[in-house]
Amino acid sequence: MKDISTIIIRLTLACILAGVVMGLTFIFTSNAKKHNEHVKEQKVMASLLGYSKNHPMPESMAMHEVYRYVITKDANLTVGYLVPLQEQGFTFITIDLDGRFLSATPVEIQPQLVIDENERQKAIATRLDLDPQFLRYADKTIIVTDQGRRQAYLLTGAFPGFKTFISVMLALDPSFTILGLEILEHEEDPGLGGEIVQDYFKNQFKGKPFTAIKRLEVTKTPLPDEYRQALEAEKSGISKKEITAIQEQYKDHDIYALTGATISSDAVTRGTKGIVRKFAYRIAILDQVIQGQNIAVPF
Amino acid sequence: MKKIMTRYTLTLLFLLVLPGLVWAQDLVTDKSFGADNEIIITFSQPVAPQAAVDSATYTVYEEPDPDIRLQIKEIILAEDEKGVSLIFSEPLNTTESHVVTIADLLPDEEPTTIIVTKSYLGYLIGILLSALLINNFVFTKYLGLCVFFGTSKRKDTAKGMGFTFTIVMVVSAIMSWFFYQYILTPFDLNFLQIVVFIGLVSLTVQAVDTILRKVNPALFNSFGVYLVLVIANCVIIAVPLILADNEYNFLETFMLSLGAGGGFLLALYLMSSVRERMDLANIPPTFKGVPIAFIVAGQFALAFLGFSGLQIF
Amino acid sequence: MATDKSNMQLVVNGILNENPIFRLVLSMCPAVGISTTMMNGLMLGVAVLFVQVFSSVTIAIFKDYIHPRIRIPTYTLTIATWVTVIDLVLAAFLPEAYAKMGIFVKLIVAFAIITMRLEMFASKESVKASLWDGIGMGLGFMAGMMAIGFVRELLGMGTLMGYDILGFKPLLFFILPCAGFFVVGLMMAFFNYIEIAYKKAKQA
Amino acid sequence: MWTVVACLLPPLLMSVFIFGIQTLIITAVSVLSCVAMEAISQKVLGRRVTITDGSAVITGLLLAFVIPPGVPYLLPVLGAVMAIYIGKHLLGGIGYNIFNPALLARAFLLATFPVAMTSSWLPPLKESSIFAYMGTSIDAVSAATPLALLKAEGMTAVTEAFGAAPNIYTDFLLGWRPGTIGETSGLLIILGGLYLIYRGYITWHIPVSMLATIALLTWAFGGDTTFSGDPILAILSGGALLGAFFMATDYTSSPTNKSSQLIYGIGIGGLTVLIRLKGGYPEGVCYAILLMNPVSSVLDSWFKPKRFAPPLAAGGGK
Amino acid sequence: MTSLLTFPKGGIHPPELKKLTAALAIEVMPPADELEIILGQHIGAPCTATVEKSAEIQEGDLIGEVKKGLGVPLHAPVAGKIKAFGMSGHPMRISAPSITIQTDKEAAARLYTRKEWSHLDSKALLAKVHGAGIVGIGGAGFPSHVKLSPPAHSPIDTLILNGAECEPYITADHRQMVERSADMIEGAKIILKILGIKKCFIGIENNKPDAIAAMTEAAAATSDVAITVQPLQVKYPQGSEKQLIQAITGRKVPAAALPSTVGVVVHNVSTTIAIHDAVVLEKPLYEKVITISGQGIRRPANLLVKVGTKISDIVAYLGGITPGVAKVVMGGPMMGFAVSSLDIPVTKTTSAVLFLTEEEVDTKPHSQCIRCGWCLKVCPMGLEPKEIAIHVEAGRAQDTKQFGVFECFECGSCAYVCPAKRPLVQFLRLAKMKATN
Repeated sequence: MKDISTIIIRLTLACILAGVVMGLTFIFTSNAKKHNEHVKEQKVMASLLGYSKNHPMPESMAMHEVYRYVITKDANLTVGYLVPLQEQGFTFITIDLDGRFLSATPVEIQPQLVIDENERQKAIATRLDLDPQFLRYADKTIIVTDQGRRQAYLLTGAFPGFKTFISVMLALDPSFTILGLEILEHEEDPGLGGEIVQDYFKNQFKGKPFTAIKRLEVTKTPLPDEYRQALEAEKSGISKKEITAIQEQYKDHDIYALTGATISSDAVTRGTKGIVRKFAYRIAILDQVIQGQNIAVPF
Repeated sequence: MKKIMTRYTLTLLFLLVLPGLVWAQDLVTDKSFGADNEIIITFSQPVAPQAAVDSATYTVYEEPDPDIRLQIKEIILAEDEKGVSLIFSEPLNTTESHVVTIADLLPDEEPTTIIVTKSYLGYLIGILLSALLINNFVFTKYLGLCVFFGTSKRKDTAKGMGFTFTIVMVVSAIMSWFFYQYILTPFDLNFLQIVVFIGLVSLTVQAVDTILRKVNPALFNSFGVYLVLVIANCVIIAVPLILADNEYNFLETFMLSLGAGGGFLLALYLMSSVRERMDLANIPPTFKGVPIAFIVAGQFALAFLGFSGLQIF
Repeated sequence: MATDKSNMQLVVNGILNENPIFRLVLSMCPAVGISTTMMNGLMLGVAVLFVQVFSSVTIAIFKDYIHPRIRIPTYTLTIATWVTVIDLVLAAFLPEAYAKMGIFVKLIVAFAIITMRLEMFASKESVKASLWDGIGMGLGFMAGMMAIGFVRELLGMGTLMGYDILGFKPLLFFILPCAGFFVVGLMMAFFNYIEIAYKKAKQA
Repeated sequence: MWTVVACLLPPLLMSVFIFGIQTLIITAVSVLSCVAMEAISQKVLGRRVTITDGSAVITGLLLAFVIPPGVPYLLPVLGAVMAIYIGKHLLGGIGYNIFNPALLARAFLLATFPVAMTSSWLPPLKESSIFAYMGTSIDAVSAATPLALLKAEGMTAVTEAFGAAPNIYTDFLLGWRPGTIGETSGLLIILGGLYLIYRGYITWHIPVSMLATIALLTWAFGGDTTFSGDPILAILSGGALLGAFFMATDYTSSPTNKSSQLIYGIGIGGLTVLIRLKGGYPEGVCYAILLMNPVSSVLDSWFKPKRFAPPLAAGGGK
Repeated sequence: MTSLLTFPKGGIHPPELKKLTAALAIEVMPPADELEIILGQHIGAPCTATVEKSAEIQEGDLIGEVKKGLGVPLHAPVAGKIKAFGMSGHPMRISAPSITIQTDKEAAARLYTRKEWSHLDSKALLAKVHGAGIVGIGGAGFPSHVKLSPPAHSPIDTLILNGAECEPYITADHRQMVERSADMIEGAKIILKILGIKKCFIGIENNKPDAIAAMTEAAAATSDVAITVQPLQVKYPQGSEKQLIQAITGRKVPAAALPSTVGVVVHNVSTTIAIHDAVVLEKPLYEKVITISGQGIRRPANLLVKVGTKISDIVAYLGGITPGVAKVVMGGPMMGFAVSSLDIPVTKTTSAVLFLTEEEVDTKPHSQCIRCGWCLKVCPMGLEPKEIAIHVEAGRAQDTKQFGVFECFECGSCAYVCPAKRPLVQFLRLAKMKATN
């Protein structure tokens, strides 16, 4: 009997001790984790826009995040956007499925908390007087401005690849020409579909205008050597001017498939095409609403 | 809190599913994906041909993107006028559910909303087979290798070990799922994952041990020895961790753990029968024992590459 | 019973005589699963070293207070705690490396080697000896992982620790997951060969 | 063993006519490296060198038969290391390999050189000389195999490229289609296989059950709707025939009992169709056989030959 | 003619090679100068000599007997003098104790006269069979009187006479059936009387039409018992007891059991003649018909020789061996034993001595098992010779019991078909030895 009580006491003590250690670590690391993730994302974005450590983004540029939600209310679906305001704070714009403006509700949330999905959801739901579970977070778009003028859009998205999902980040200019494509996560076969991360494949999307994207297909003809050199500029070291010339030449051309990995190539092409087209459609509606309602946005 | 949640859920179900059910009986009897850009809808009665082939009758969108309508290229009416097949200009992404709203097809009817998805049963079986073969825990995920190499020397041992693993895996995965869904996630205690899951595994092992000893001593005698080995094994603890990462629901959890356990049993059994055969071979002395088992496991892994990219449903 | 080995001997013991991967054949999953680069080996090695050292020391400190009947649960709890700590830390500060290692950091909790060392060594020896033994075992694991990573990275990608060495990729096969089995098997055989040759030389 | 070699030579010669002289070079490299590897392995492991028994020659021939005709000559050499040393001699030499060495080597090559192994297909030389492909870049001429085409673009694309029935059947039977070196000339493979069955070297169980399963399942699930697939095309394309007669019947890696052979053949057929229709590869015969190889020892332990008469219960023993 | 019967599972068709001797009438070989009679010629304890050294003996005299257990007495094949007690070569046991007799060249062959036996009861008949030292001539040397007194709990209803003679080369039984068919039928009647049954089959492979004809004719003369000559399909090992019983009656003798379990007694045709001789002529068993054949002997023959005659004497009598001899086999080529010396005497169970040249035997080195499974297909007992051999090679002979190694009767079919030329019979014998301990 005495044995059991000692066991229980000691085990409880051990558990408490362990809990304290883990709890402290959690508190200590949780914010750092969020911060680091955000930094990592920002780094990818900057690189997509062509900036790096040596060539930092100018001070005048700013990034504005727009969060899209799908709201289910009384079996009616509406789309909501959380957009930053020019002065301070955010507003939540709801639009119906046909693109008609429904409402705009100011939402108060700390700018540093807005990156946290839970906090954001809670804040919006409180303002809308809605149960959070009817509010579904869809995606995030980052609008890059330079002195208030739109420079680029950064989009994330995922689509099914050959094996599992491929998640990507895209940079578009205001006319929806692709500025860059980055593969964030994938599980394609190494050496085959896995080659989608290589410059000579993903850079093919660079510079494709919206008109070309709309009817983008995959071709199985081999990649021409000069194009390949231009795509792998870092490796081949050819001059910027030549690259631009070659890129201009191929800008309306279909995507050259990876040898032996047509399915993966096709998946990325089709996925990218879908992301760009959906975005172009949505941003047009959002812009229309913002202008129509005279909402003061910083972009 | 919970009461409210339940009520809301029920309402939602009522609003979303019930009309579908009613309509499913009234107008639409069957719907499925056809070719890669096709949705096939079957009606309970002949419909007006004029309205049926009018693309304005249908609005179709992918479930996560309600604001983006899909372009219908062509509508083909079945010969008996009891079904249509909608041909889209783009191939459909069949991993997503597609919501189809049909309006003005019959006079004096409210618009009908149907959801076209791949068969859920197929999806469940897909999870099972995926864990069993395509993503076999041993040969393609490289988990549980210590036990795999340790207990694959004889077929009987392998069988006993495999069954014990499967039982413990299923039970502990289900318990972990409940813990994860109803305790860890709601209270933001996810950092306790590892401790909780390994505790649950130990608990399951202890429980299986006790129950088996009481209920079926004969079975206990043949399985009991393996139970001790189960606790410190990564393949067991990996299942709840994967579940937590992927947000599976209860049925999916069950299927995944069953598939993972079955896959482990399969791998163990095949390997043991091969190793029994290798026992008789003249293997170079430097390779005797574990090294050659690794080489053979590598050959198994090469063969299992054949399943890569397999999508059953 | 106290060990009569010096600190240095304890470390060497972990790296050579009782190398967790090649000699004790424990903790094989990461050795096959994520040993594609030396960096991965190093990272996971650091994590294991951390967990092993801290667990060994914890147990050695509290060994007199652990009731013999709840020995194993206590070990498990200790290991799980330290694994959680390193998991959270890595996830927060080295997100990229953490993503590569995937589930394997969490799976350190199920490494037989750690429990075994606690049972065989830390629960009997002094804090200091346990510390050195933990360092030895952790380094041994790290050395094993890095050795496998060395072979696979060099032959598979032509690089070492991310630096281009060969300038070309000899055989893609080696960075494929299934090659892990072959590389570990062949390396084990290689060490057996050395051992046999060494014994022969000693006898002669 | 040499009978099997003799049965493999006609498809090889046909392949020279279909794909050009480089198939002969690849085969020669493959056979030579397999034989050399056999000798080296046996020397290194201190065994009797038995290269004259023909088993290494068969492995070499089969290895060459399952790789595309346009691959670099280095591939069969590496394949030989995998097939002979790792796949066979480390496990105890002839008779102890678990997997079919040639197919193991193919799986290895496919993983190591995915691009070369999946895109070095050559269109058949209908009129040009057999030296036509020498020195040309493979990229410029490569063609898709019927199964790859079927998988990627559907049946219409196949008929477009290769003609409709019955012309497509005769063409495929004779071997005028892209494919691996040895798999295309179906007729010669069938004749060789039948000769082996006639001579009693192999039995009909594995080939027949395997091909029947492929035909049946393809017919049932291979088309757009149920029961609309083309079973004849399924057998004539890919490596189904070569696999059925020369790979799946490999003594060491297949079961010995008749009932287990039937199940084994059905298993291979089922997995082949599964991989072809749902899997990541257009062709599944190689992996299907590899996956069933370890099952053969399980099957053999389940289906023991029927003993003459069991001992009496009182006679002791189990 | 009834349809040809055979056993259903396994079996092979080796070349028969019986032409060398099939048409040669049995020839009596004159006694050699010196005979070596091995004391243990049957299953059971060997005989102990009942004669002193230098004792003078007559043909047919008792020279050895068994005090206890199984066993039958031994008789002098010739008149002469006991020269020595020593060791002789033995095909299976390397060497075995024996009695050497110096033949008295002057003595005339003993004459036997017919005696009436129909008044004797089963017990008296049995005593005569035992007294004459009769063992199963065709096979392992199982004492015949034991076979003829089956245990009470398994009633016998059928007698089968084994005239299959399925081994290649051997024609000794064949010639006896042709030349002594009437004696054989009478022997069969004696056995039927001992067993107290009326039904008898004589199984003869279909490649001996003259023997079938002669036996059918002789059997037709009997009326009180039903003796049927049953032609059998030519398939090795048709002459194996269990296979023969299955072919004729369809009954299966369980493993490790005697034919009496299924109500059958099987005797070799030559044993039947020996029983006839023992009862009708009261002549003990001391001489027998053996086939001397193969490309390696100058003059193949079916010889009636005295038990104890050394092979070297037979070779001398038949004009010597040819230079190409590679192997000398006692018994048939499938189940017989190769001998390394010609100084081995004939025993009661010797059926043939074969002198094989290199073209008749394959001397290539064997390779590892490739698991082709051919041996499984031909094994008449449904065993897995390859698995047993692989286990033996791996040094795990003691684990082979699970494969039923003791059911193997070493017919050699597996070794015959093995493409790797593996000495499977030797592996199986080794397995049996190791698995016993």
